[in-house]
Amino acid sequence: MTELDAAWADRWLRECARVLAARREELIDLDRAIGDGDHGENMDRGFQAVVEKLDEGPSGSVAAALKLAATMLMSKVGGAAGPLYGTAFLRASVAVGERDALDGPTVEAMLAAARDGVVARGKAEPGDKTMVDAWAPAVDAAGRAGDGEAALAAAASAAEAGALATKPLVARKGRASYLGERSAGHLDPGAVSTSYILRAAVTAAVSEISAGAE
Amino acid sequence: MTELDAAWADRWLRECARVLAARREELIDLDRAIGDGDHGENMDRGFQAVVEKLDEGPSGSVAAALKLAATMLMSKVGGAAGPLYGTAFLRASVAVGERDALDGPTVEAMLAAARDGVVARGKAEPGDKTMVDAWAPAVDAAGRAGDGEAALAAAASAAEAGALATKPLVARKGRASYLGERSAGHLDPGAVSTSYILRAAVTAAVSEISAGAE
Amino acid sequence: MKKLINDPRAVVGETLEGFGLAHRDLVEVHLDPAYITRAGGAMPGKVGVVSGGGSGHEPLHAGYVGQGMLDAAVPGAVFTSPTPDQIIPATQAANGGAGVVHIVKNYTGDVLNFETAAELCAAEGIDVRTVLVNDDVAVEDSLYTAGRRGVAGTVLVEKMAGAAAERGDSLDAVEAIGRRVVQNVRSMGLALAPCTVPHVGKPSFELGEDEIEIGVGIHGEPGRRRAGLEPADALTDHLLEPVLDDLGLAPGQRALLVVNGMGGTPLSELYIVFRRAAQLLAERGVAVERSLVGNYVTALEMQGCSVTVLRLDDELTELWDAPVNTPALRWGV
Amino acid sequence: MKKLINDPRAVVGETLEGFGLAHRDLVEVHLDPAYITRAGGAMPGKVGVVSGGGSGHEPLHAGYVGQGMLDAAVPGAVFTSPTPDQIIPATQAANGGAGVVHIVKNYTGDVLNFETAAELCAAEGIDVRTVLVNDDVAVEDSLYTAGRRGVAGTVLVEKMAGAAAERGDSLDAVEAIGRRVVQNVRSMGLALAPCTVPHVGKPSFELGEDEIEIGVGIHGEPGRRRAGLEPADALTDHLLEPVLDDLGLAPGQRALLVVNGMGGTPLSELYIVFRRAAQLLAERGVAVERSLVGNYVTALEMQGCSVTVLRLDDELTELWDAPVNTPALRWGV
Ligand SMILES: Nc1ncnc2c1ncn2[C@@H]1O[C@H](COP(=O)(O)OP(=O)(O)O)[C@@H](O)[C@H]1O
Ligand SMILES: Nc1ncnc2c1ncn2[C@@H]1O[C@H](COP(=O)(O)OP(=O)(O)O)[C@@H](O)[C@H]1O
Ligand SMILES: [Mg+2]
Ligand SMILES: [Mg+2]
Ligand SMILES: [Mg+2]
Ligand SMILES: [Mg+2]
Repeated sequence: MTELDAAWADRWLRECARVLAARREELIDLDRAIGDGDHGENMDRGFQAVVEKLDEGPSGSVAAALKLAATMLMSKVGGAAGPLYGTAFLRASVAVGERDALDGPTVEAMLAAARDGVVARGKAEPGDKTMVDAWAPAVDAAGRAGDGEAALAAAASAAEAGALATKPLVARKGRASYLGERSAGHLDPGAVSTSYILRAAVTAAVSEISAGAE
Repeated sequence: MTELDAAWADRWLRECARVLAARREELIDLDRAIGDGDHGENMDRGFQAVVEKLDEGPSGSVAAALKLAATMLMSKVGGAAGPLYGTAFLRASVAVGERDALDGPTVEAMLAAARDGVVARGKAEPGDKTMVDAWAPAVDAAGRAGDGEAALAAAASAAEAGALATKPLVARKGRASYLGERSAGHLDPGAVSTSYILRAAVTAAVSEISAGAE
Repeated sequence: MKKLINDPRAVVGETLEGFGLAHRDLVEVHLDPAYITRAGGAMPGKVGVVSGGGSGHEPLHAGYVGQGMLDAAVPGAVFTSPTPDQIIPATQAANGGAGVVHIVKNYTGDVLNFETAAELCAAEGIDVRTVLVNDDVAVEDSLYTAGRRGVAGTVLVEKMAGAAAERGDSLDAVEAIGRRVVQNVRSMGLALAPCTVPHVGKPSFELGEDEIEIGVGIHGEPGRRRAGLEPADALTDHLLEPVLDDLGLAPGQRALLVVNGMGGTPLSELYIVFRRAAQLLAERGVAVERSLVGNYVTALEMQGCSVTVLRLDDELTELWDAPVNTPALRWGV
Repeated sequence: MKKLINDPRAVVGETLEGFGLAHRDLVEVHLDPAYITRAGGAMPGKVGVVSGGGSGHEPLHAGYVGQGMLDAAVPGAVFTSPTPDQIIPATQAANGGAGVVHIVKNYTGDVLNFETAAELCAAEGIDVRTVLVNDDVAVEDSLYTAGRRGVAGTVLVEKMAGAAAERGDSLDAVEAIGRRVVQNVRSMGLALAPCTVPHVGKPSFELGEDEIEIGVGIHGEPGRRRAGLEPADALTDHLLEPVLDDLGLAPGQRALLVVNGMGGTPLSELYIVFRRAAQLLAERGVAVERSLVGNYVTALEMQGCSVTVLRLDDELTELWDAPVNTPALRWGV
């Protein structure tokens, strides 16, 4: 079993960059349908910047990695997603504190802090068809799981289910809300990108080598 | 046999309007290929105005009919064709003078005056891929024919042949000249409209009733 | 995708470089992070006026930097709000010690990024006020949406708040003018054809031969509803009537009328729309005292237009007429 | 065909009506026959400056009527030169007793119609001079063509001749200024996508996914050659190099650089072209002292641009900087 330590955190961020680059077009298309089509580009640009920063040297601690991500996302993503993910990672970094490695409860605390950050900034509630619909079930699921890795895996699966469940919803926050009823029938791009970010955390934990090698 | 008198002249102009309305799209497409696509619209607009004027009352003489056409074409067609056809009809009107009806030589004189008017204004020579390539052979053919009606028929056929012969030419005057070699392979729209105008003169002469009934 | 660009990712930077070269006398362009300031820098004692948002709406916002309008503009990626690390130096550069007004179009992204920047500037001792522009009546203003979007009315807010700052108004007063314009301005737009974001490479939405998007935004986002193409006069009525109803413009009141092109529509068509809009206002007894026709807040090469009406009073008229000397709006100087 | 119009045949008239309503303070619109005059009418003793041509190039020409530029403009049908019965009253209205200069783009139709009108005006005692604009280097200037076309350089001729007339120059002098601008200005354009003339209803030419027209005119007519799409920098070089070579612009000389949009191209792309054009001029040791970027001479909604370079001297610079107050160009007032 892998330690959820500083090296894992760096691998997580690199894996996010890899996955979001691969999913760029898909997220663009999701956002074209009910938004302005930039979400894939925004996330890709942001995480490329994160990786460039990581390439200057390992971040040294989980909190430092999360803070690095927060700063880069805040300054490179723009749009709604930039401040939301920026705040999420910043709050997560604070929640993790000086811990060398995460266990089940700290994973849950980290995710809860991220979710609270998103809600504090964006004021969305579950069901509003936003990334909160992925973060909220993820936190709940992490709380019901065992060790750190299990908590991450449960969170990722719940986020995926939450993202898929946004499809029939009518958006009440963000750009998609301008579409009114026409927003129903499409996945929320931010909820989907959240699920990719959480899945990346699992990948980074289980496949130390492949993800770390990039 | 019909007299080429004032009534014929009015019928000619009405027949021009009918034919040019029917050929509007075709002339537009010819002009799109090597010009700016307005020739069909220009000629249609001009001859509709001629007909509106004629509807106020018969013009009374061949010269008056030709002068009426000159004035309306000059003020309603615009583009290159407006002043060229305007001058052609104006000179034709002067050439016809006070004659009540035209015979072979006066038909030739009328067409020669029209051609000279076009050349005086536009400075094109035969072979430059302009309406001169229809007017010039028309005048020559009219000179070789017998009575007025025969002269018109010979002129119309020669104009048609002249118009068709513009296809391989490279334009050296007018908007098509900007295309250089690319102008080859297309009919000149003005030469084609000239052939329709001359054919209309024949139709007006042979089918007194159908053309006059409009 | 056919565009006069080099690298899709370099569009914003290269646009700014060209803009800076073309308007050296009026503006200064900063590239990393990207923001634009008025040539000569902050004016001591003058309230700074800053706006920004996604790129792709040119001439908004950089085109309105200069005397009598903005002190700084902050361009994001195409159709993506800028980030705090751009907004902060722009705000600092615009601050002449009398505080700064942020003019922000009401989109979640713009709001959040400007909010973050404002907090950090406040922590540095700059008094920052925010005027949110939300003039688009196509979007319902309810508790269940992110509120109304800011569209072409933004130019009027920037012009009048800028003029107020230029004449020496206090921070409170400039903020109040901005809010007064927002309260009195409404807009609505439509698209005949979508636009293509360079880094996306495909049209922002698809429309059939005879379809249009009514209530479209300025980000290539789909509009409120799809409708059939109609004559310009009817389309103008579809845009203007909701605008007038929402604004509650009464007979005898005075208006500033803007017919704004979305980027790919010929000026002649905008005048045809203006003609009908002016007729309709005349029918309602409203005097069109000022007007603007052209591409002022665009969505790349989108084809379409928006109609904006501002209820004028004496002071707003004076602020509109006040000298302005920017790349995109210039008079009185 | 998707356009914001009512009746394709009514486009020019309705555009003029809207234009007249939007710019009541600057211009007066006459509808039948159609021409536009400066508000207030002819100025006694001032040379009149008149231009005109087919519609569809908005803001050319009507947008340049006003103080310091045109006294009258004459719009034809879309892409079709106007007729003498319009040009004559426009010339009469512009005549303040000191004669009138006709600024005519070099197209057979415009030349013939203005020529006829000038003859008739001369018969009435108005001294009319004609300045032919033929700045388009895409077209060979040989005995075997109708000569070069007039394109975006026309705006510069109108501005500078108008400024000369406004400062009180004689008819000879205004004509001479017009000719001097013509001698020193060159342009070339390209199209990424064609335009559709309202009464035609189909695109003026067809282009493949990656094709462009190099050397395109402003009437939706095909260009000199078809080529593949390239990055904006390369395309800019293809336009600018022939312009500079033909103009023979030497290191140390000064230039006015115009990047003109054809109507459907976003302003941001024009700035990207301007950026490269300014670089190339700098590489050649030419100082870009004045510039213009935007939609000044368009071809309806055509996508593309043209590049225009004018060799500046002190007097032309002064005439460019002189106050101008028209719907489409305004400064110094
Ligand atoms: N108020 C909000 N609270 C939570 N998430 C939001 C909110 N507004 C938008 N989002 C999320 O942001 C996503 C869009 O991000 P992005 O496309 O990058 O920004 P923008 O909408 O500014 O273009 C949405 O799919 C949604 O998940
Ligand atoms: N210099 C000229 N001499 C004779 N005919 C000419 C000349 N220039 C143009 N034309 C004729 O005019 C026709 C084009 O007319 P039209 O399309 O109405 O005008 P424009 O070229 O101004 O759009 C050409 O096909 C040609 O026959
Ligand atoms: Mg988006
Ligand atoms: Mg033509
Ligand atoms: Mg966005
Ligand atoms: Mg024409």
